[in-house]
Amino acid sequence: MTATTEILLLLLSTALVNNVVLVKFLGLCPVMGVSKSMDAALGMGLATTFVITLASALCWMLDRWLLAPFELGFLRILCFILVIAAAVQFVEMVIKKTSPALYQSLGIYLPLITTNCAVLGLALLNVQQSFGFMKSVLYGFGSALGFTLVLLVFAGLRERLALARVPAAFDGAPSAFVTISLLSLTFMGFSGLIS
Amino acid sequence: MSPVPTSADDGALPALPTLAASPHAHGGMSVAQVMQRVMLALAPATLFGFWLFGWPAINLFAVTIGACLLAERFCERLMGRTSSLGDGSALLTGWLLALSLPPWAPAWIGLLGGFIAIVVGKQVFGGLGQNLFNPAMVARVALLVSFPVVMTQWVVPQPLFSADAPGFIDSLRITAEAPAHPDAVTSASLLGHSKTELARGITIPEALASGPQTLFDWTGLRTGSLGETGTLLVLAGGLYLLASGIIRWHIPAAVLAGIALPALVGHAADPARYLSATQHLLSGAALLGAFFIATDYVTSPNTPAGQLIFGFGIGILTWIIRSWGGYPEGMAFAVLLMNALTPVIDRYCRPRILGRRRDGRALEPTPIDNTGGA
Amino acid sequence: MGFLDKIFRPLTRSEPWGVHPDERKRPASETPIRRLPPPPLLYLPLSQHVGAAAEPIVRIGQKVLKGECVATAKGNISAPVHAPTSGEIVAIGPITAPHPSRLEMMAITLRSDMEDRWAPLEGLADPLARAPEELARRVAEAGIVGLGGATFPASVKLGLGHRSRIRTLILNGSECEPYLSCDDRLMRERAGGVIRGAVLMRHATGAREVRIGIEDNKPEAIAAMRAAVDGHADVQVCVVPARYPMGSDRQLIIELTGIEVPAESRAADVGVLVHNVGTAFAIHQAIDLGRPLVSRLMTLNGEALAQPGNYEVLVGTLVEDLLAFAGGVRGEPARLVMGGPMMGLLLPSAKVPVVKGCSGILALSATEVARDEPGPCIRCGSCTRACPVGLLPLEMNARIANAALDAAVALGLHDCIGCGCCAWVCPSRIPLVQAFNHAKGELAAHERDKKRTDATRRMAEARSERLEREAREKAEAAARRAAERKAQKAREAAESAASNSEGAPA
Amino acid sequence: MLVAVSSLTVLGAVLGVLLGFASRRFHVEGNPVVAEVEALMPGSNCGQCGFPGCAGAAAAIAGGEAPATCCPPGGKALAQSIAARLGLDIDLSAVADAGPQLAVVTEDICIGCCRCIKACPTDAILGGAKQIHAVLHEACTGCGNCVERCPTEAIGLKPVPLTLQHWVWPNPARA
Repeated sequence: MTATTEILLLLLSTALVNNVVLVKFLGLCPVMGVSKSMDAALGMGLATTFVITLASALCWMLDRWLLAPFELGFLRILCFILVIAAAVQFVEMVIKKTSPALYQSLGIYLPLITTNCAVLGLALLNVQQSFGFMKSVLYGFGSALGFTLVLLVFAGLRERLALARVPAAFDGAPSAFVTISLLSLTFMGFSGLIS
Repeated sequence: MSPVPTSADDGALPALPTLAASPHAHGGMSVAQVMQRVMLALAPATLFGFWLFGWPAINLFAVTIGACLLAERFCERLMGRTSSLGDGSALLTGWLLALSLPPWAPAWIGLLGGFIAIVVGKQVFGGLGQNLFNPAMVARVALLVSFPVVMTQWVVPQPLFSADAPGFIDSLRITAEAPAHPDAVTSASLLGHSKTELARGITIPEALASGPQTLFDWTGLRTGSLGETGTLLVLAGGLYLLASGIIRWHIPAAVLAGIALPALVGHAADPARYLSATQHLLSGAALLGAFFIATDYVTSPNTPAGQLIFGFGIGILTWIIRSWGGYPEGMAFAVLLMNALTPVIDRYCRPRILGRRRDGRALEPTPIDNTGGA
Repeated sequence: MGFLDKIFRPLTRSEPWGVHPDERKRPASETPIRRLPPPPLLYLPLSQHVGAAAEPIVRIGQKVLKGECVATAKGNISAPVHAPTSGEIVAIGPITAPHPSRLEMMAITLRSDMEDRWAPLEGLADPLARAPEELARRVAEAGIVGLGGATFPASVKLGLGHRSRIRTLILNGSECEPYLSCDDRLMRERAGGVIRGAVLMRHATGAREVRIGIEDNKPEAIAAMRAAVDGHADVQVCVVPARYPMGSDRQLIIELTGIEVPAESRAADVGVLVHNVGTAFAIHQAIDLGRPLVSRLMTLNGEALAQPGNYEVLVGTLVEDLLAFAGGVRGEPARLVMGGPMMGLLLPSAKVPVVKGCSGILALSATEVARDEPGPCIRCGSCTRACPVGLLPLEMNARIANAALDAAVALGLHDCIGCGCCAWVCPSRIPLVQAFNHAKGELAAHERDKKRTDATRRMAEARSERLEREAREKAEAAARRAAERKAQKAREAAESAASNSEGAPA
Repeated sequence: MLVAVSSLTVLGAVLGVLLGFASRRFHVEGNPVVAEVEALMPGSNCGQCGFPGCAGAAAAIAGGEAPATCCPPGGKALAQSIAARLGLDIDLSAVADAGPQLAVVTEDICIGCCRCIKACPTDAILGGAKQIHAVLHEACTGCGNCVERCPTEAIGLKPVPLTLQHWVWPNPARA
């Protein structure tokens, strides 16, 4: 198997087959929170993609070159959170400067990327599976792509849902939950695709 | 009385007409008519399925549709809405779901499926026109994921009035799922058979040679779901829909192309591993899906470009799931996946507005050529 | 997306726009034009055109002759109103408007003396030798507005020829609305006058060529116009396919010249001007005979009408009188419509006058209206296919239903021409046009509010500035007075000190 | 232990320096939202919201201290546009919106005291002492400040009359 197919398969597997949101059920908070408009969802997805990819790389280096040699495994979560928080702060400043409207629409969810369990989860999974550097970054990037895809698709569905005459009992969050569960159901079609 | 007619005189006039904007005429098409034509197009393939699989199939069909109608009325009553059974949409949903079920599936599958399709797939979102996913496919996928064994038990065709076909009374027992479901009559479908054999290390040509006769037959005498086997009749129904303007060619053509193109390439590259394009197109729910399921108005894009992308996506995904995925048939999953993408496709495939460029900015005025002189 | 465009453009562009509604032009189109005698009372609204309302120049009790001006244009975009027959002015005041809102509008009421005497009128001799401005002035004085229904003052449009160079003058004889056939009859019976009007307009605008677009469902009109056009090399009769809305100017311009008028621009910006054939005939009458616009052709049609046909009607005639002359209505018509069935306005009653822009009165029976209760949108996309402008009516409607008007604007609401194709095809019978009218009206109201807000802000600022200035002036004045008092005191003190030192106590 | 402490310290210090640098590089002046909201406000500084003028109200709304519905003259339309700008969900049913209104002087009762003239934020009332006052329709915002000041109740608000040009099609009933 060539390197290209391997990379492709890894991306496909992380983005679709083992989708971080719909299969692993990580990072549900922003998926429910920032999926009211496609523009905000795309912005959130890209910001999270950036943070996840950066955090995957930084955390790998941190773990390999600092925590592992000095046997500081017990500090892993603490250090990872620190790195992630710094990356998020950085992204927040950039977005505030470059796109105030997006900053406004992301609201509290932007700093909350810090506590997005998908970010920390992926960094920890990378360490657990003892991937190499490139594979770690790809794993993070692919998962983040999957996250962005689901966020965008879900936002599209919710935009349509907002225009639908949903019965009062299901208006708002309930119908969104039904939608994402159906979305999760459809992603089961990818199961067994890449073993 | 003053000679001037003012609104003060209105008392003397007949009742004012209810306020209505133009147009004051209508083309005459109605939702019920659309649904009726689709049902008309489905009828031949359905009747063929009835004949091929006998009374149990007819029972299942009736139960599924009944469940859908009941669920629809129940939900509407709960919401205090007026009945919309007259528009035929719930009937059509039940019909399509029944056609996609194993023909001898027990009644509870039809009941549960009808309930899922209408309640979870449609009424939760607000009823007709509001659903995000194709209700029949939601139900089929939910059933497939939950009851994989029942949902992949294909019965060998036993046409009505043939010697071994169960009579009406026997059929009730089969539908009620009394345990006497003789093993001898079940078989695999082409897609399922090739998948299991491949997993055992047997190549496709060998698997086809060793498999039962009923795996593949273009006249429709094969195993499969209730309504999908009569491929030619499905095709005829689809062409009728095209001709009557109910659907347009974009989605069916793109779906079929999306299946056929990768199948051609795959089969040419490795015939031992991949089925041919003909086998892909004529087996499973390819034609039924392309003409009747993917073309569902509510859950497919509105613009020609969007419909082409949508259809092609369904085709490709179907082929991918069939060839590499964990399930033998991928049409239902593919339809749902592309349903989910429909709002995104719609958003990025808007038609060009007259006088504007595709990005929405006004066109540059063309310079006036007045050089000729009058 | 450029790459995708290239692939899909040929596929998507081949999609035909518009619809083919049931024409129902016969038998009205086969009956010759009949002239309606002057009714006893005529009501002349002051605002029968786009722009500012006209200003009455007559008194109550004043006697006027047919063709005499009773209200003059006010402002640049406006049109005067003339007496359609001879008689006496009996009232100037509000009447029920021929408009679905049931609101009132100002009108002059004229009692006919049944003599129908023309005022002394004089045509313009040898108009083709005159300056284009003079022709435009004559057209303005004659109160001619776009007779296709847009009612934009014709002279203003003629004047555009000088500001932006006009290459092609298009005469719109397509008459794509079902039921209507007055343009058809006009072209059949008075083709010479229409062509004469076209030649005059060509001169007035400086256009190089005239193209007359007629739908292929009017073979007699095409033949008559072709016969009349003989001898005018630069006037050409073009046959266009019958399809609604072919008569919309943007669509007709594409069909006849291949030019796509950019959004937010006028046809004149690309060197094209579109006028209705009826307008051309009225211009011929105004220039060659000096007759102002006091009557027009209109079609009376609909199943509820006893004698459908085409009539020459004085502007200001009550619809009631008109219907009575045409044999009355059978039973109770489900709707009275002014204009065609696709874009016409619902009339609140038959006691409203016809106006210059009225191309027909339809008395529709319940079966013709075929009104059903609206159902939910099933996203079938029929409206998208029918839309001649390439909009997504279903998406705009969904947003308007949820009060997201800005989102509807982003989808192109302002490009909507209100032709009604979408609502005509909708299987769910959703009143799409009304939704768009509502949204457009709301947005216009917002726009007005915003202008008002800006004006308010300016006034509030001016006031606070004024208050500040007044306070400052007051403070300055106070300071000045204080200083003066101080000086005074000082002076007094000095004086008293001086007097003290000067004079010894007594 | 020392390693742990020092590595964390170093890590924190490095990230801190990085963020400090970034905060300089990507510094944003003020809050542009306030200016945008202020542009939406009626601008008459009538003070019915309880804030000192429209600028004060805009700052309070943008800062989340006041609801988007706090401006009575702006009514529903303003609340909607502010909510759309700030991405808020608001309950419009709470907004009393009588539609646009104008102040009207009942000439029989007016005593020409000039109190209303002083109260008008847009100088929309004309007239001198002991003379009957009149309202300039173009300038009146219908804020109602004058109504309270009038000692004889000669000033009242009435809705702006509906004309053909201002008539709007009602939103059609849908299923």
